[in-house]
Amino acid sequence: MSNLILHSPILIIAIPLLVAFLIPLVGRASEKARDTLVIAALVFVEFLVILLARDVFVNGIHVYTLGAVNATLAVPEQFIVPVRIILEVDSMSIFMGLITATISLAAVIYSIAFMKKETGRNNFYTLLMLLVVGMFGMEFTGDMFNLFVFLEVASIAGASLAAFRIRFTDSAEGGLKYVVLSTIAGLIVLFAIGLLYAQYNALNMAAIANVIQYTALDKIALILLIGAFVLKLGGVPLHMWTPDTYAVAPAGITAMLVAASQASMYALFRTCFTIYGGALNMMTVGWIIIILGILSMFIGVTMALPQTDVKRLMAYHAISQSGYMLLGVGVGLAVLGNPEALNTYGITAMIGGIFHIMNHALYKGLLFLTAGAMFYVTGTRDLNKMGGLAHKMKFTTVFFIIGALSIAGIPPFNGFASKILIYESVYQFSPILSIIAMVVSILTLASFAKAYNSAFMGPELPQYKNVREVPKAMIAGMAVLATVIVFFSLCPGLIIDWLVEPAANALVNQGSYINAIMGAVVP
Amino acid sequence: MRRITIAVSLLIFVGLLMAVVMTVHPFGYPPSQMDDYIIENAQTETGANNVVSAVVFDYRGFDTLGEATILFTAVTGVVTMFRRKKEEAKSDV
Amino acid sequence: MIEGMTTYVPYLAVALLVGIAFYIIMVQKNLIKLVMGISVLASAANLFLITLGYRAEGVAPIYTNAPIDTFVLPVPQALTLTSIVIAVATLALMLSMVIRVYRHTGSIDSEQSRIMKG
Amino acid sequence: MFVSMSGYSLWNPVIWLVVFVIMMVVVYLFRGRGQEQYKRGTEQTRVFLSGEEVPGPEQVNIRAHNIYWGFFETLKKYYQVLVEPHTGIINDYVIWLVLVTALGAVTLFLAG
Amino acid sequence: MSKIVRTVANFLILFIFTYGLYVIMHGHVTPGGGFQGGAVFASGIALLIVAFGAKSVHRKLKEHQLSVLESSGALLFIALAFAGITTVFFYNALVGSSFFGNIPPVGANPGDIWTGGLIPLMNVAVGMKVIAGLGSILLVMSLITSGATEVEE
Repeated sequence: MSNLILHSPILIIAIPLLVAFLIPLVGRASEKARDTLVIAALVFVEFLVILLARDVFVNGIHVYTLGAVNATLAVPEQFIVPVRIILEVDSMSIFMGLITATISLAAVIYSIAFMKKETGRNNFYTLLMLLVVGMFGMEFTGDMFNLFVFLEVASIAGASLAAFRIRFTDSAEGGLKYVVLSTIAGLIVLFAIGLLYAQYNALNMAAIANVIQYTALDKIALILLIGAFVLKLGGVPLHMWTPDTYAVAPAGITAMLVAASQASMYALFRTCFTIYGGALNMMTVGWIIIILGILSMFIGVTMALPQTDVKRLMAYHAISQSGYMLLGVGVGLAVLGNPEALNTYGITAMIGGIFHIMNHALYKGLLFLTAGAMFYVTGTRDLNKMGGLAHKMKFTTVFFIIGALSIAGIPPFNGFASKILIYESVYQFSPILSIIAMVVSILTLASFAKAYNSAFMGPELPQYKNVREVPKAMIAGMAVLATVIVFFSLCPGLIIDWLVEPAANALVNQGSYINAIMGAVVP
Repeated sequence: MRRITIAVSLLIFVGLLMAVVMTVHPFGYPPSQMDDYIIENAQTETGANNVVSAVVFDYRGFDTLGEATILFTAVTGVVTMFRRKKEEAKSDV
Repeated sequence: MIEGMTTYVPYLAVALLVGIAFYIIMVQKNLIKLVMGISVLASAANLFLITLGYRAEGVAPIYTNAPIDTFVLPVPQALTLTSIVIAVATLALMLSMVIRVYRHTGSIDSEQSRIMKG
Repeated sequence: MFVSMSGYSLWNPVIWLVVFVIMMVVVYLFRGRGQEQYKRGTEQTRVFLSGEEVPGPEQVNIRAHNIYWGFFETLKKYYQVLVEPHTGIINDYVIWLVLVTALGAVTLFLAG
Repeated sequence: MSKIVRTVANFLILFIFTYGLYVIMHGHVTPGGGFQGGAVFASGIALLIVAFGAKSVHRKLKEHQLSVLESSGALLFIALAFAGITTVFFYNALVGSSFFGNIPPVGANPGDIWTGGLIPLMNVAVGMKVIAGLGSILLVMSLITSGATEVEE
């Protein structure tokens, strides 16, 4: 057991990778064996993540040095900087890992039934597991170049999956936009990594953060990283690929793309807090992120209101919800300099923003799955053509209502629990931002009222007379997320104390992250 | 308008980049503590004469695994793009 | 200043390549040319990485009959190898998606082949 | 376990649920004091459109683009400005990326 | 292509493949490695496609064969990475052992093929993978651009 915990960071990445390499061989033999293999692998990964989370919350940061004689030997003897690739898992990483594992499990259970009609399912599951690998690698690695590599893995797998249903005319377009922009963002990240390597001759995040001096090169590298990661997480005004890609992707994959964009958001926060957190004046960077967040919130929701394509509508809401996270964490970043402001409201704002990451992944994943269920029975994404689905699809309606109320921040759902933290703490920082956030929440409710009314309400339409409820597996996939949402809604204090607050402290507390690597060094 | 935006943004971007790369270490004289360690210990630790191979497969082997994964992913994606479609799905738009 | 220019010529070349690549990507509506621009950007990144590792009068870091103190840095070469393979993989995927777009819409112009907007 | 403290207030879903249930009970009691002679499936429930025959479900169903018509009519100018940049062309997306990066770099260099 | 090209290709292809395999096998001693050798080998496949046309190559070489080869190469690579899991993932367990385990004398030396521990084996695995990957990319792309509408997975 202790060995399992010791090796769990690499096993979480390597087991889906192994399964992905196995699927082309297994899938030829039997479909059922392949599906069982995928599900079993993801369940085991989920178990490993929970195990690792317990260990991290009890024993602190978990360091795993790849290829060394000893896993905890980050820096070689008689030497001062790490040379090998190091996986460094702290509370924030494992928090994101929990999100990724849960969403992937639900999405796979859903896709088993959803993708029955498609051809080439072996490739589908291979790419899906590779997307999981990319997300986990981005979240667990402590090495800049390794982060870039896994960013590319996630991007390529996500683009291939977004364009998977090639029988539709628009699928290839969405995939092309995603892969082009992701590649450009990845190359920009590579430039930034080169700039950092050129000065400090190090690739490990902790080693760079230990010696960084905030020179002009560092500023350029920081802004390049911010631009690339904001593009990847779909923040206004770099958001325009998001609706195009989310709309064409299969429903389960859209839910996972949301988690992938949040992995990019994790990379952004890791860059700003852990690598550059030592630089004294993060006020400017914090304000840049706050402004991007406000723009994302408002423009995202106002663009979502007139949409008639249900998945484009939800994609614009994904943009506007990521604005809340940027706002909350950006406030924490802006006040990182002065401790009393940080302790009075900054840390609360960060807790709200980070809690909102998990809530958003859950309810937006659930909403995308319900949108996929609507598409499954009606064959269209156009809300103008839908109507009266509630007469036949009881479960889907209930799940949609749960997700919609949660995203709109209606008590007692978890969306409200995280939004109220953001409102009240941001109000102490600057009242106008808080008011904008509340207005955006109201517009979100209006937009989802429109979607619910035009899709589920109204009389039973004749062309949907013989509509049945979606298959059991899809309902199961949605039920997983809905159950977690209800649990989070009932006890937010528990989640905040166990998961969210350690994650926020891990972001703020840069020294512990550095010490976990460089602490053993004897100069 | 579009042209002006392109010109301005590109000028600012490349100008800043050119101004900043002048502050990188002079060409040919890099800082090299990590690489010196690798050059000194590659033979004894990995037994490979080719230090680049030692770095690619031992010190940074995980990157190489990810790189192989990316190639695998791209091949799968390319084959996926051109796989056969169902007949009844042909008409679907 | 002049010798400064000569010492920094490779970096300036990288910056120039980046500018050219972004100009191609921003202006060319032809999707194939856009992909070409992206590969130019990837070449700029590779050139930058391999430039960082050069040591004056250096030789390849291979022990076979070479003095140890003249080795160039090995890590940038490994990074460049990785990024080259990544560039090739993404290039193949992008080109196949462009072919797929052409099959569906009959055009490789990024404005005429566009279906989704707003 | 249930309580989540924010800056100067707290949020407890259990209390909210209790209050919600009490309100529902009160509403149900009021509802019980309504009209007795209401019957389902009789003349009372049929739609009466001044003698015309009631249109079919296609006409009754409200389409999505009809909802919030006045809102969009009022904010027509705002939406013209907002939708115009969403051209859906990849080149424009990259222009936005370079523009934002350049402006951010300038901001960072000016503001320190 | 013309007869001259085919004859020259027939003649050259052996040397190209041999050189690719040599580069793969000697990656830990001389410049090169799995990726470089695989690229050389795949360029030989490209020469075949150019000379004889995609369809005739496709008659001999199917994508699913290549995908099986690629999956097995990837599995071999990750299995070699797992070989050191008793200490640490990616631990080079074979150094000092009797299998590829010689340690060369420190400093300049003529070089010894029987060194490097896991590195030569990883080179072979990556070589298989790159040959199959680039080969199938070339084959699929050339098939599609030469008029085929779809390829079987």
